[in-house]
Amino acid sequence: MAPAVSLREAVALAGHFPLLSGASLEIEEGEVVHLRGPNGAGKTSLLRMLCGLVALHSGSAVVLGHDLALDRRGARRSVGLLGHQSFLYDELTVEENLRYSLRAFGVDPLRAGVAAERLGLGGRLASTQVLKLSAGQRRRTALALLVARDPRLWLLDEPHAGLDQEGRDLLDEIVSESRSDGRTVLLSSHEHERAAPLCDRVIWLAGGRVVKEPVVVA
Amino acid sequence: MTRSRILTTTGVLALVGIAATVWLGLWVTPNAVNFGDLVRLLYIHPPMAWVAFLAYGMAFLSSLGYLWRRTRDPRLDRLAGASAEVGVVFTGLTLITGSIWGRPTWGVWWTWDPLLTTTALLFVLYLGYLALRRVPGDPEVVARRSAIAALIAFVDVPIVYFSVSWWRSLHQAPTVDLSGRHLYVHGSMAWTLLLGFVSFTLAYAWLTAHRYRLAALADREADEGLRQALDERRAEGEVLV
Amino acid sequence: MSGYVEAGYGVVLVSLAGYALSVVSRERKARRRAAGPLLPERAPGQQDEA
Amino acid sequence: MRDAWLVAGKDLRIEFRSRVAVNQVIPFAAAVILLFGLALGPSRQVLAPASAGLFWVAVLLSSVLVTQRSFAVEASDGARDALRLSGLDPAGIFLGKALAVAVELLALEALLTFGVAVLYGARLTGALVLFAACVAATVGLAAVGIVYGAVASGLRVRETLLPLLFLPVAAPVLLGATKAWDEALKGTPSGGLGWLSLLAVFAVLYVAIGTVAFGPLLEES
Repeated sequence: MAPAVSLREAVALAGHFPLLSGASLEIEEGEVVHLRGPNGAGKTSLLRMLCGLVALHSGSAVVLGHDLALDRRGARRSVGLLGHQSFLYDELTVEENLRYSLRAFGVDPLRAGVAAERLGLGGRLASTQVLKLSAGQRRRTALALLVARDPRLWLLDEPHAGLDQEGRDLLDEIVSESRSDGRTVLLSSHEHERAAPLCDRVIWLAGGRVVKEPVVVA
Repeated sequence: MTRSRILTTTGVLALVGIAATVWLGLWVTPNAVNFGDLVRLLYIHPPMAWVAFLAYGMAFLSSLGYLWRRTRDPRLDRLAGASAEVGVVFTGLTLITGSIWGRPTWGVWWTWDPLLTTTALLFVLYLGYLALRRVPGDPEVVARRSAIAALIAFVDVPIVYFSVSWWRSLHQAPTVDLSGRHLYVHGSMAWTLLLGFVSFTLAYAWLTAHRYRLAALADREADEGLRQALDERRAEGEVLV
Repeated sequence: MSGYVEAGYGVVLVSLAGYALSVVSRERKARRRAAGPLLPERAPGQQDEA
Repeated sequence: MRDAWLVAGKDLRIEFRSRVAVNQVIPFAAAVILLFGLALGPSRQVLAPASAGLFWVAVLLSSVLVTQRSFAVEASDGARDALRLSGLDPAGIFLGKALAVAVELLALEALLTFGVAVLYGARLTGALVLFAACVAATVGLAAVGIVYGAVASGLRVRETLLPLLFLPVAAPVLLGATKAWDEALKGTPSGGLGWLSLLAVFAVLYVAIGTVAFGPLLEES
């Protein structure tokens, strides 16, 4: 079976700064991978490139059969990102946001209600405008969208950040579930203890590329 | 270095041609009936306008080529930028010489003549285009959005011209009346005009080529910087391995 | 002559010459940068060499 | 096309909720109309004949604001990211956003028309031509605005760059719409038909360009 993600010497730029400096990796479908590395190692950039937000400058990158140099839109439709920004519309309610995005992806908007309920956003919160939500609740909304969409590849960028204890447990539960559903998950996190039990293996990043497990230098 | 030689030859020819145009235009050709010595502006003003339109046409074509995936090439983007910049210079000169023509002829520095008005709008349009090009960003992204802007701007040109000339034809301003002042271009005048067109076109080619080279050098420099940045970035990982 | 004509020719020639000079000098500067070392590691006294 | 309705519906709903158009753009347009009155008035002999032109300049300036707003609602600094991640067809996004902007501008124009009638003493004759000119001109403005809005979005200089790019291109719209209105207000609406067709050509052309160009603009591939 073709790997879910396959990068060869991938370079991505922000202006003239190399975000990725030649990253090579391969992730099989159904794997749950923990991305580790120091700040500025390129974890976020890698995730943003995989969902087609950062352009591939050189090298090759294939995501779920879509070559990122040619067909970023195809990749985007089967990939879900939980990033630092939640891309919600402030003026719309939680439910309207979910329904809009689901319809945009061609998913039955009725799944919004169940997902919101699951993330603790049911009842009164569902009809609250996003601008009145707390940061954690926004994050839950973004996560609810991912749950409802159930994409083939999940990209989670520091998913635990900003969530309360209950939310973190819920997140872990959701990740384990999608793992058993055979979804591929890339999860970047500094909280190793939290992430380790969820993941099959660890990929280390440093200086914008994949490195072997680092030995901490004194 | 034959390409360099062609370029140098072009430059020399342009220089000689312009010098000859000036000499013929200012001293050799006769004054025209009805126009007096103002007719001498004829040898530079229309060539300026022609070069401006030529330059924008060039920018348009290369932008189109850049947008089409199969001919996408950073060289086309560079050419579009270079040509548009030279075009803006010539547009400015078209406006100034037109204005200088207008003052003694019509008694005003500016008249809402269709060509003049279109040219003025072109001037602002392409100033915007150049401003957009100067906004820093990922080279490919910059090139793409510039190409789209060039496309939009160029499509606007005939619409502007058409609407302005229609607008003018409905408002016959009495101060501007060219009817009855037929200008007969003949003999030395025709040759000088032709020479003007040719030599300013050569000057356009020379300027654009050099502007293009400048852009290519800047791009190469950026690439060099990128390679260095890439090495540095990769080295960041080295420490940890 | 009226002065208008001379003004027109003058503006055109001066502007074109100015623009051409600026492009060529910038090009030359860029070329020198490209030829020279990228890092400022010049020995003192070496910079006078043209 | 389904995507277009979705995007337009979303944009209009946001606009309806936030009331930026009502609270800011309409007052802005009203201020422009008033200032023109101060600059050229108070003689109605001057203002009434100029009202078509002043009206359309006010619309043009307001459309810059509406366009900027249209991209500001897309997750503030990540407008292009949000649109790209949305999974929507780029042509659909373009048509939807342009449609939303056009609807907002038409509402604004309806209000401004009354303003012009009251403040400048313009007599509203030839209503059909007035209306048709509004529709055609607005579609053209919205199309150009959305393309340039996307070009400028995400740039740190977008607030200053957008008007510079947008206004010169929109010059034929200003001219055509003003002339069509002039004819209608003078009581000779048939004289405006030619200008109407000019506006229609402009609108069709730029809607077509936007539909095609929006993909490369967003996708960057």
